[in-house]
Amino acid sequence: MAEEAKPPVPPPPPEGEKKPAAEGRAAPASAEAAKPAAPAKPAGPVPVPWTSPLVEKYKGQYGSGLDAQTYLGQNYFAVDRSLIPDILRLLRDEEQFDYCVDITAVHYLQREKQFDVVWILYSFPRNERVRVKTQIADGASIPSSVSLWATANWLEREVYDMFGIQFDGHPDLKRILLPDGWKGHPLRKDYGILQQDNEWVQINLGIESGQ
Amino acid sequence: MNPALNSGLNSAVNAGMAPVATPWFFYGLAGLAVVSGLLVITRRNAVHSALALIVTLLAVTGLYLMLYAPFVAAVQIFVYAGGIMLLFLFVIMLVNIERSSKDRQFNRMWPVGLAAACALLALFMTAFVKGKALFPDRMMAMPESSNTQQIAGMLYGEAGRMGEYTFAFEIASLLLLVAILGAVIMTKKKV
Amino acid sequence: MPNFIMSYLGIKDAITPGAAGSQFWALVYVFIIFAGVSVAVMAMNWLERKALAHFQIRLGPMRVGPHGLLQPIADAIKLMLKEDIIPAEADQFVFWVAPLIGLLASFTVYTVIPFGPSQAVSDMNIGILFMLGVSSLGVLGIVVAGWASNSHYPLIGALRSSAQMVSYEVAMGLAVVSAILMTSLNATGTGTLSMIGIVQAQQQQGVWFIFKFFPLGLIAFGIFAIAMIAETNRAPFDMAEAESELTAGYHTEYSGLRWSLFMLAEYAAMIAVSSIAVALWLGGWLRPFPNLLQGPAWDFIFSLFPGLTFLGLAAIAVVGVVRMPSHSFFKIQRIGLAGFAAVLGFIALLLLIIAVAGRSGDASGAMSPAARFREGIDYVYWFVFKVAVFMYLFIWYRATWPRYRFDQLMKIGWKVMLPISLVVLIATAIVGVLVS
Amino acid sequence: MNDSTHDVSNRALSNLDLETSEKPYLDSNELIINMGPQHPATHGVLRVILKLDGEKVLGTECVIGYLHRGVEKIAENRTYTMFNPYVDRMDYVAAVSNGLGYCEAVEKLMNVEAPARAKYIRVILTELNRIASHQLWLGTHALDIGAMTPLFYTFRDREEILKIFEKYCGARLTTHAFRIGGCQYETYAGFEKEVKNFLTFVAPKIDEYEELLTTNRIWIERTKNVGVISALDAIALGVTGPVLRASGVKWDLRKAQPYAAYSEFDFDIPTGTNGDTYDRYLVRMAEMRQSLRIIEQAVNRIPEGPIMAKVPKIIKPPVGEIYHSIEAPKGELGYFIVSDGSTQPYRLRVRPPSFVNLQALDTMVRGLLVADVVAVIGTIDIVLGEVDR
Repeated sequence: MAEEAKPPVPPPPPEGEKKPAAEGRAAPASAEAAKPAAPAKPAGPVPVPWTSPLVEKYKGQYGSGLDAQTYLGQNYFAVDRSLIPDILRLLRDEEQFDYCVDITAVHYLQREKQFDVVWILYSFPRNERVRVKTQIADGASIPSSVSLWATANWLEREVYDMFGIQFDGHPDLKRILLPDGWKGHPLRKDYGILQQDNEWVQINLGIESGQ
Repeated sequence: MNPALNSGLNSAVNAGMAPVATPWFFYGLAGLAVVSGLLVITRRNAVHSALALIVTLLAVTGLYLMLYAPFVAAVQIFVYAGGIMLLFLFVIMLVNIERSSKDRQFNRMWPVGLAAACALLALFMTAFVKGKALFPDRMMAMPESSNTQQIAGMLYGEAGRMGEYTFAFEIASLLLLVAILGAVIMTKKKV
Repeated sequence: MPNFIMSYLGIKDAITPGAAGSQFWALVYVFIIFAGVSVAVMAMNWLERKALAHFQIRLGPMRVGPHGLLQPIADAIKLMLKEDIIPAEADQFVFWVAPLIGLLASFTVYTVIPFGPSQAVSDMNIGILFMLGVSSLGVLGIVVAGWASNSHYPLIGALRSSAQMVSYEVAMGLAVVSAILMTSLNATGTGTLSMIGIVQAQQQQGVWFIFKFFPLGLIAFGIFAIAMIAETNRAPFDMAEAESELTAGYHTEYSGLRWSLFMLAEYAAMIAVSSIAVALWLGGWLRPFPNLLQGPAWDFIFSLFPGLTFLGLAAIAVVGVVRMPSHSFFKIQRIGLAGFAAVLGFIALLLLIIAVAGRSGDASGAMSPAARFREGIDYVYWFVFKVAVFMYLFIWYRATWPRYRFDQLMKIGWKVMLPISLVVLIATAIVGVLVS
Repeated sequence: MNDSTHDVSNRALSNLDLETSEKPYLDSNELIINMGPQHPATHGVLRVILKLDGEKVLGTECVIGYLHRGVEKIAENRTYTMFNPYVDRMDYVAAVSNGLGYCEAVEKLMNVEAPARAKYIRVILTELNRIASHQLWLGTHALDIGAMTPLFYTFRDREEILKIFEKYCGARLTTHAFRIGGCQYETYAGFEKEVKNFLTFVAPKIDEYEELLTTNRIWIERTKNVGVISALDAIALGVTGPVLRASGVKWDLRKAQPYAAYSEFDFDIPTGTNGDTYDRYLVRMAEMRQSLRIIEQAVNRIPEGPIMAKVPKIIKPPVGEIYHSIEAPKGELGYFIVSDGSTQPYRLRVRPPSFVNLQALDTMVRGLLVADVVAVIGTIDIVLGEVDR
């Protein structure tokens, strides 16, 4: 299960002629380079492998289930779904990533595993950010991290509300921004921007047209 | 409320006019007291009963004023209408009215109560009709001075003399204190 | 002409219509006071909005009439015409009757408020008890209103206000008792509960009770002054209607005329408790320093005050006329304000003429009818003036302070004010015994 | 689209099914009371369901979403440039900060950097906006606690800031002051002078607010030890901004991970010790003064030069993703942008500080009274436009 290796970096395609230094703030020179991009092929920095003792440690521990990259100076782990609880717990307990900045998701309609779930973590002692990403299929669930960071409660509820991703072990997983009876998850790519739950509007708001 | 009822006899006499406590006021107030008293026991809604009880008390207050007993009247307003009834309301408001209003209102003791009420009425009538003849020495004299001061004299004494009821008064206040402490202990989990 | 009329005008010796036993004239007095209080409430309404606005760098009402002078009237008309909504789930009868209870309670106390030695409906010998007792009935209106609305916020507001009023009445009562105790410091050793008697006691002893046994009188007065704010549910003790917590507290569900009755009752109650404070501690109708600055000359100087006050108000109105922009839009407003200034100026002139005509002439003590009439006006003026100061303080408090929390309010009432007032009462008694 | 106002009255109250301990000797009923969405003290359309024992709060549940406009969905259907004004509508009280965060995030994604002068202008406007936001917070917070006068004072002084905004970019509230790559507008003539005048004008005004409140006994009693949140709780709940700093965590993104030109200025991070409402009040007051310091330095040292970096007319960031966050007046405002190389963001996630901070409400108000709920909602300083987006 964990051995199912995946292509490490889902979104950025590998073509790109420039490799800026791993340091985040790009020099003006690279800005110059980025600018005249023709519509056809956007030039830009590509992710480079992230090397640090932390990465070494976890690489050794988890091997191919885990991939560490740096893009524009921002580090992230692409992690196999099954490793998520371990990695998050280790990051919090051993690496002092004590602050969960955000939990969100990205929907890729064409992919087999449709969703990227992203945790953005920050460590007060290290003054360092890291992102943890994993891919899950539509309808699959993912362990909740409320027990690790209390803040995950509402953040996960919002992800559930907007994408329909289930979080196992969440104390109160229900919609947060949309009303309870709403059908559909609006931030999915197959949910049109003009689309509405007309039935809900008609029943609850008494608006005949449903808009 | 007619202010003229509140006059003290002295000043009225000074002014050379008769007091205005006419029988009409008496009948009005008495009737009000009786009607609202009946409402107290017949209303199903407890809050309505409490409000009717307040009206009763206020009517009785008016009667006290007519008897030149302003102090008693004020205490009646203060203690009963203002204080006790407020606490009554306080409790009643938090009780489930819907349920209590469905409860059976008269218990089976009502014949006894009716008998007691009739007996009381008979007593009052007797006292009213034959009172002067029965107790000639207790015939009420019109108070010379303000009865507020008389009450003070009875309760606390005057001119170095202990009052007639000082001891009873103090004992009663002690009893009340005990009652308050008991209430606190009963309601509070940890004192 | 009946004696008490003449006495009201100051022509005959002091006697109130209640004491004289005239129902008709007592009723006339009641109507005069009712009308006067209603007008005072309207004026207070305007003044509160205006003063509050100026505290808060705003202008307040400016549109209806010059400087919004007609705003209260416009409001009154609006409130009377507004739909009187009774919630479907409310207890109709109780909901209907609740504002009346409050209004009745706060207006009944005016029967014993002494605007002067004879300028009162009645001089009850238990006046102060009557006032406190009846004004405590006002809370019934609030409690019942909160319950009858059948809604959560009003119910909480009602519970809060009743708990608050009950607990502050205790400290208030004790402070009042310590003032009453001071009335007994005379030759006979007998005090009085009559409002007029209390003021007369201050006159005889030659000191306002606020300064008596300094600082005991002052502390008792302070306690009363705090408790009376809590009694009337005003900021910073306006828990019962704290709009940021309970939307509007007990009158959340009320609207239109019925709501305005609550407001009327509240303001009337404010004036009433201020009157108690004035009568008990601030010498009631007595002018400042009645025993130090005696003599016809001082009498004359102080008798100019009513006229001068109105003259000052007229001057403010004139300044307003002058400063109004010279645009045709403001023509009517300017005329209106000028007319208002003229009325004020006329009243001022009248009062000044009375003051001059009613000069107490010789030292023989015999007073002309004009002098007595002038004296009556002075009494009422000084009483109303002192009450007005309290009214201003009420506004000032509201503009300055945040709101207390409910438990803090209770803590202050029971743990601070009650012990202090008890100590003051006992100390007053001891000092009184030692002095006499 | 009018999908923003929903009636959510049929929400389950599962969050409130708390343990009801052992039955007391005299049992009393618990009261479920609904605060909002139309309530004077919920700062918009927040709905808080309170479970009360008398007036004591046993638990709360926030019902939000009444102002949900689907900002993130809109972003996916607009170009980067077109979306720029939308961010102003989230935290409309601090629109400039929103714009700064968005522009910087996109710039970072495109790997360009705004010129120095633009950065200084950004800092000046953002800090002015921080003061305006805090002033609005102070006024409404004080009003909630019953002090109505500070509201008018703060609005009077906030007006001066809005005037500067209006002169700079034509808008007072939703300013849209910045563009991707810098600023669109050069400062108007007399900008520096007006900002300096404002600094001398507002410093004594802040003293004036403090005079009304800081030593006021009632204010202290209402705010001290009310809504306490410990540093550990605050971190676990992801609370940021003044609320976190008042709990004693000296953390400010302007210092920790400087953006714009903040690394060039000298300023302190005010912190509290108790994490109560009073500390949060003091922290925000001190922050206003620190903002004045920053503005003063920035306006004195503002460099000459271009105000716009070289960015193409059509903004097309390369494929990739970025998270960038700034210290908004309410806390960490982050933008997580995923680009697929087209002119529209593939996914744009806003990390709203108000939303996350609001989550701490329940922790803060348990065991307090209803009146404190009002005080605590005020002290968290939420803007529902940002909570619901």
